[in-house]
Amino acid sequence: MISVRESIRDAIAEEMRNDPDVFLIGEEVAEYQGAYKVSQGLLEEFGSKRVIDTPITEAGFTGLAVGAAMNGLKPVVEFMTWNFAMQAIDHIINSAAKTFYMSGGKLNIPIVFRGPNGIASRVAAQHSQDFSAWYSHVPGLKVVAPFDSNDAKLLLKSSIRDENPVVFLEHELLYNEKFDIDNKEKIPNLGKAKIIKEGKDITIVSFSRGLLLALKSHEILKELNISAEIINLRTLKPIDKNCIINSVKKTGRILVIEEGWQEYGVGAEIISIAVEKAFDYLDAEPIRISGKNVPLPYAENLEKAALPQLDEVIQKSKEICYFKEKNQR
Amino acid sequence: MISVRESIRDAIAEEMRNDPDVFLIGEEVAEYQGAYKVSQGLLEEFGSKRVIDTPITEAGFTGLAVGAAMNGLKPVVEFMTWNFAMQAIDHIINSAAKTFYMSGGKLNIPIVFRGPNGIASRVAAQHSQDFSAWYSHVPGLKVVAPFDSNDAKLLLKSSIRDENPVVFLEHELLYNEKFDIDNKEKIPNLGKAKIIKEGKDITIVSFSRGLLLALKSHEILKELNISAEIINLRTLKPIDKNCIINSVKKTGRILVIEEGWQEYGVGAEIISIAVEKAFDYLDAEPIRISGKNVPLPYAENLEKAALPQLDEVIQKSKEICYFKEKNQR
Amino acid sequence: MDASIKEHKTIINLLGGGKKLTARLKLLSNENINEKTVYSWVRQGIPDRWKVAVSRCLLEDNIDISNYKKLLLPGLQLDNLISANNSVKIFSHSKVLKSDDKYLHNIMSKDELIKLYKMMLKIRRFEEKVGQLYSMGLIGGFCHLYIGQEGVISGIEMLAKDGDCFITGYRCHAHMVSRGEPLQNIFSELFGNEGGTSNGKGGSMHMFRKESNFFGGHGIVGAQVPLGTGISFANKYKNNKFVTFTFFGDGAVNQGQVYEAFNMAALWQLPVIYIIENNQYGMGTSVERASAMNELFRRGESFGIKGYEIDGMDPVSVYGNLKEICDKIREKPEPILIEAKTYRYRGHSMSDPGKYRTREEVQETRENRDPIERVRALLLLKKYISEEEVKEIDKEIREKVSKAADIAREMSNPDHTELYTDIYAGE
Amino acid sequence: MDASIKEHKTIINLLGGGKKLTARLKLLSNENINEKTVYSWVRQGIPDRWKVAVSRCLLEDNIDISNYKKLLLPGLQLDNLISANNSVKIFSHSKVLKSDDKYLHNIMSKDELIKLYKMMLKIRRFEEKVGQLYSMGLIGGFCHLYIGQEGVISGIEMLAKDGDCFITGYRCHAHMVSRGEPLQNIFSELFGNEGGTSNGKGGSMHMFRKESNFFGGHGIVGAQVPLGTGISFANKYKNNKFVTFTFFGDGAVNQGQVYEAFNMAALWQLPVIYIIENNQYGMGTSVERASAMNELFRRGESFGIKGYEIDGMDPVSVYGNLKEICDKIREKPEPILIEAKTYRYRGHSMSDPGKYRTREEVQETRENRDPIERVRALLLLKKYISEEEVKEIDKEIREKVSKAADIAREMSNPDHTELYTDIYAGE
Ligand SMILES: Cc1ncc(C[n+]2csc(CCOP(=O)(O)OP(=O)(O)O)c2C)c(N)n1
Ligand SMILES: Cc1ncc(C[n+]2csc(CCOP(=O)(O)OP(=O)(O)O)c2C)c(N)n1
Ligand SMILES: [Mg+2]
Ligand SMILES: [Mg+2]
Repeated sequence: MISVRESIRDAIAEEMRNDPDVFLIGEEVAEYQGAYKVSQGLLEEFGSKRVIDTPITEAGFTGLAVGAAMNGLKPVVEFMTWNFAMQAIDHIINSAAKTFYMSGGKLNIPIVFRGPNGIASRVAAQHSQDFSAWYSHVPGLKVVAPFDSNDAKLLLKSSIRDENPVVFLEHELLYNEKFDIDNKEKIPNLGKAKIIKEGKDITIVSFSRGLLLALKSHEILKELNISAEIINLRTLKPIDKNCIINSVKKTGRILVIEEGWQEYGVGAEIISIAVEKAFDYLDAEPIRISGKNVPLPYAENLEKAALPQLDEVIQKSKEICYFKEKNQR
Repeated sequence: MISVRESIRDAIAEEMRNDPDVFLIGEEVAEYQGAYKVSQGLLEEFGSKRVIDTPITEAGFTGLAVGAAMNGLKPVVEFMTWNFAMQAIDHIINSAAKTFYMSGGKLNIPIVFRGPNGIASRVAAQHSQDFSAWYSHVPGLKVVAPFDSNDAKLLLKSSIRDENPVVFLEHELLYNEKFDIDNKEKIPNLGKAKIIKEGKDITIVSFSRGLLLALKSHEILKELNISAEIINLRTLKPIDKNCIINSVKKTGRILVIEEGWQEYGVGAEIISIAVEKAFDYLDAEPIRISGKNVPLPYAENLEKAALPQLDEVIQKSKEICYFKEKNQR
Repeated sequence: MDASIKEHKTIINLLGGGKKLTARLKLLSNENINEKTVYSWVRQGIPDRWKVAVSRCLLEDNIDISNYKKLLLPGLQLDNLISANNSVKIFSHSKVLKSDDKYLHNIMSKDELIKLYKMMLKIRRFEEKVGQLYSMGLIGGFCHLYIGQEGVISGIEMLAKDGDCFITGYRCHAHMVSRGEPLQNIFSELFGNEGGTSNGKGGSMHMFRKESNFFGGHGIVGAQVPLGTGISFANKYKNNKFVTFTFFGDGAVNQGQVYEAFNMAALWQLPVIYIIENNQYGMGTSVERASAMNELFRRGESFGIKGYEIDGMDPVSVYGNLKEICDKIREKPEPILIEAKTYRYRGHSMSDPGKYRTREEVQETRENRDPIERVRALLLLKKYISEEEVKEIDKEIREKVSKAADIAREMSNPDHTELYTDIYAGE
Repeated sequence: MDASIKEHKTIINLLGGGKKLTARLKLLSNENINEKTVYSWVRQGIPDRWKVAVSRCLLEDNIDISNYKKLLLPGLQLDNLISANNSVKIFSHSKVLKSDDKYLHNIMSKDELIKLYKMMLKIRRFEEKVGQLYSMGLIGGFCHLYIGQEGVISGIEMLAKDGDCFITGYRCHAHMVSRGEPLQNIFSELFGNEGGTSNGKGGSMHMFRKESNFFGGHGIVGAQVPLGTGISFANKYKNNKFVTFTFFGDGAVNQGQVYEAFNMAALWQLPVIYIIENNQYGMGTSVERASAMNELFRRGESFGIKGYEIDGMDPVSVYGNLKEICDKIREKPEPILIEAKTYRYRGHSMSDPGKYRTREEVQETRENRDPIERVRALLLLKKYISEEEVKEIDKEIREKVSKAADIAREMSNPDHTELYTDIYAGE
């Protein structure tokens, strides 16, 4: 068992050992060992030429890293959190995501942007935004949202090797979670989802920390005799449509769990894919269980209530599954 | 008949006459009369204290305008295009949208951010992004996407009077279009859609320039004996769920037209609303006709192909409507 | 030939000889200097009157002046030549508190000094209590204490006029206290309880007190700088005489939006005072590792903004120097940049282990430069208060702080319906 | 008492009298000046040697020095006192082309001068053709011509070494031409045809030539500055000696990210040359209306970057001055800021009516400062070429340009499948 935090570090370290053009840049990544200690030990191993502390200038160091990628390096850019990447979003979108296309395939940008995304603990609205839907909207970007240590390690290695700009959305509240690494899994291409629990009554799709809730729900639903299939999306862009569609064709139901805001969120895309391509297989309305459409509040009780709730998942799952039973009988 | 360009100018002028705290700020809005000539004549009428040319510093002047709104003014911020607002997006989201909530209702930000959004003509990827889905994702913001001159005039007046930050998404390719102003319509509250063609076979939902295509489709479908109901969303956030749901309950079909990228776009939300709340009324799978998931290309033929096509709308409408006929007979 | 004349000869040669130099000096000075005169310098040395101009020629040719120190006049050392004069260091009038420092002695009245002292102490005790409650797990999230920096806000608070505006970053408890927010409400906010200044929705980093023009409390490093500039823009628009104090850190000073704001403030002559609270670290990064040019008060030069360095550990100096500046600005608006040298005793936030500096460094500052100690010493020296009164004041403040915390702790969390209020105004 | 002594007396009083002034001067100069000496100045006037120091005291006290001009030494005018010396104006060696300007005459060989001339002419004729084709409706979107500014890129191109890197904004045709892209491909791109430099996907604003290290062609004002800084970062990382030329405009110079880049470049001593092409306008806004401090070469001062102003209308001066600077940087990397004063003859883009300036202003520059005319005059003066050859060169270039345009025009639009290629690399 290894923590998500350590597997991210290990992925970076291994790729840095493999390829001298890979370097890590960001605020407090070197001497401080990372604001969340993700880069622990990297400065010591690779030195200050390749593990670089920046001033607090997100737009500047992001643009600088994109420029370095244009000129042959492979930067791993750490945002202390993705909230601060809004300062730099123009470079992520306009300088990184669009350049390969705008140059007619002449100039690709091999770069990884990474850091914790979404809520943390009690840090309030400005520090808690989930950017999954925004980045996944943009062609030219790949967007990865790892769940466990295995995802973190393999998908990050894959992201660093990718020839395109990759947005790698970590989750602070998963950093301490420990999971086994699947040593048999090869480094996957980005764009494939993974069924982590097979089931036949309902498809529950989620990603990142939403999967903790999905897995808990799986247990409880099992006791209610509802067999849930759990999909770990892994990559939000490109999104693995087939995996979703095939599962829905099997179960006839879909429920999406996401921590971000529901309106115009990730769930909307997943549901749209399901209804567009598997409409005739659906036995009940699709369900989104999401973060509430409010700026995240600080107070403990409100913060908790702003997140997707286990109760909601169970309640809605029951509703749409018993609806099926009722109809079938 | 009056052009959309002029009705925006008129709305600003009228509100500036009404309220001395309203002012216009942005790049080239004063002496140059607006990069797209929207602010024609305003400097002459209101003087340089209230019509203010800024340096090219989007983050700076947006933050400045938000600060001015905190301290009692009502800024109208023009972005030369919304593409450049990415430089300033942190202030729109973190400083404007979240402050009322974070202050527990103490500090509201009455401000309008406006300018042309989405494609223009042959200006390529960096200058053609449609930000509708991004801004609509964020609670605390209102997002308006006017179609005709009437929308532009009334909704902009309403936006300027609103006590909240409003993102007002204009469309350069509509500026020259002329429409009648409905003098009977009162200044509406933000958040209401408008059925601009009644119909019974299929609901076509769109906004902004997508409605040109929707209206064209309406004509052609009519000849095919398909009666399309056209919804002009007007406001993307808050979104008028009831209007969509009621229409779908009536027609049993929904097709969304949007110029922006399809994946994680506006259409996904609209379809999700429809299937969540009117699942049992739907007779066919919902359809999205959208901009293609590519950075917008420059070449004339490619640019055209990247947009939603009339053919696609007609083809898909026929498919899902004949499916209905077939089923009914 | 004496050494300096020899040096001067070399210099004249380096600059292309007497003829060329004459032409250059004419251009530079707009004076009609004679070629023969310049030739004579080879024998007689360059007169003082012309040394500045000659130095500039060397500089223009990228010749290293440090080799020719004898050329420099007093007041025009090497540093000045390569530094700007747009910005001026104001040395603290009381870096070392001496009994004969008349300026310090007389600038504030007894009442003012006592008020200042109490304000700083209130902030200190408040923050200490917050630290304690945080450690007990009663406060969540990020929590940044102001301990050590009290002199900056307090010195400024003493000169602020009704209507003046304030804005800062996430290290904002002290500003709430100094602006007059009841302690209990701040504690409530920190507990995430109802009655909190944002009804529990904002927490430590997002506090506001609109009724006394404190505009927050902002979590995004640097964002408050354009915001503060906009607040001052509104004041100028409304044609009042209020000044806006915009606080930010030595880390924030590298954010680009700061310079966008500087440029507009200078272009439009806005009545804003930018105060860099240089506490030497942005999180774990020292100023030297973050800033190429770390005389931060000079960061406005490229935009035509005057800058001053002040000793932020000396609230009386903060008060005196800024008062003068503010009075001018009220009459004739213009932006001013202040670098207040200060220090934070605690970690960046409550979760910072602080390994990037030594215990000694902190201890040294605490012992020799503490702003509260400094004012206490002055009060005692001037016999404005007695040792006894000092103790009384401390006790009184401690009690007030404790009581406020206790009451706030008894409050409950906000009602669950609060989740959906305050998203939109006017509804 | 003569006037200047009287003035000096006033000054000494303003500065708090002889005693206080003595103390201040000691501090300022580190010299042990005697109180009596200072007192004597009241009668005898302040000696030249001490005038700088006294000026600084006035400045520190915010006393308006313009009232005391007699205090100033040659080379230390008012302007210098309130300006920095970190940055130096390099006056064009040939602002007015004179036959006795030896520097200009000898800095470039005959071949070099001819090459330079042809390069500028090629750019000019290319851009003229583009303007023409745009007016015919054959080119779409935004189209920004470089006419008038040719001296900047061409002067630099002449000194660039293989491996040096270039990046600029949307006004990028000239850079494509100078970097050696076949004209036909650039035309194809402008037509949106296959064979275009981006296969028709980028258009006028987004052109790249990776094989000669031209990294675009960027539409977002200012974005190229951190990008160029990153390109130079990679060069330093790879330990080569290449310099990166990063071009941006007088409008872009106010974007915050420029200063974020400056700070990092200075902090990490990156081999990057920032070139502000100051063509006096950012779209319709003149420098004075956009920039509080419009000596743009000084915009690096606050970040410790040396700045130089050069005459961008004089490509020989551009070449000569930058060559020296580059040679130094290759050995010892550091960022340098160049302000090239230049001018665009055409509107901001093809759709700009240009009402913000007079016809005369444009005409004046065209007639008196045109970079191509300037070099042509020099070539003729030095008899490097004859009037006849001038005409021949022009004819030859015109033909090349026409032919390239004609061929490109015959190409067709990209295949419709191109819509979905080049979104992701490696697929
Ligand atoms: C845009 C942005 N980037 C990064 C952070 C994370 N962060 C919070 S405080 C801080 C250090 C700021 O240092 P300084 O400006 O010196 O202020 P101080 O904490 O010393 O008062 C950082 C990097 C942030 N909140 N916002
Ligand atoms: C971030 C951003 N804001 C605004 C624009 C629109 N715009 C394009 S060019 C320009 C003027 C730039 O002027 P300058 O930097 O002086 O360059 P020049 O055009 O004179 O070469 C503006 C405002 C843009 N492209 N990007
Ligand atoms: Mg600091
Ligand atoms: Mg310009």
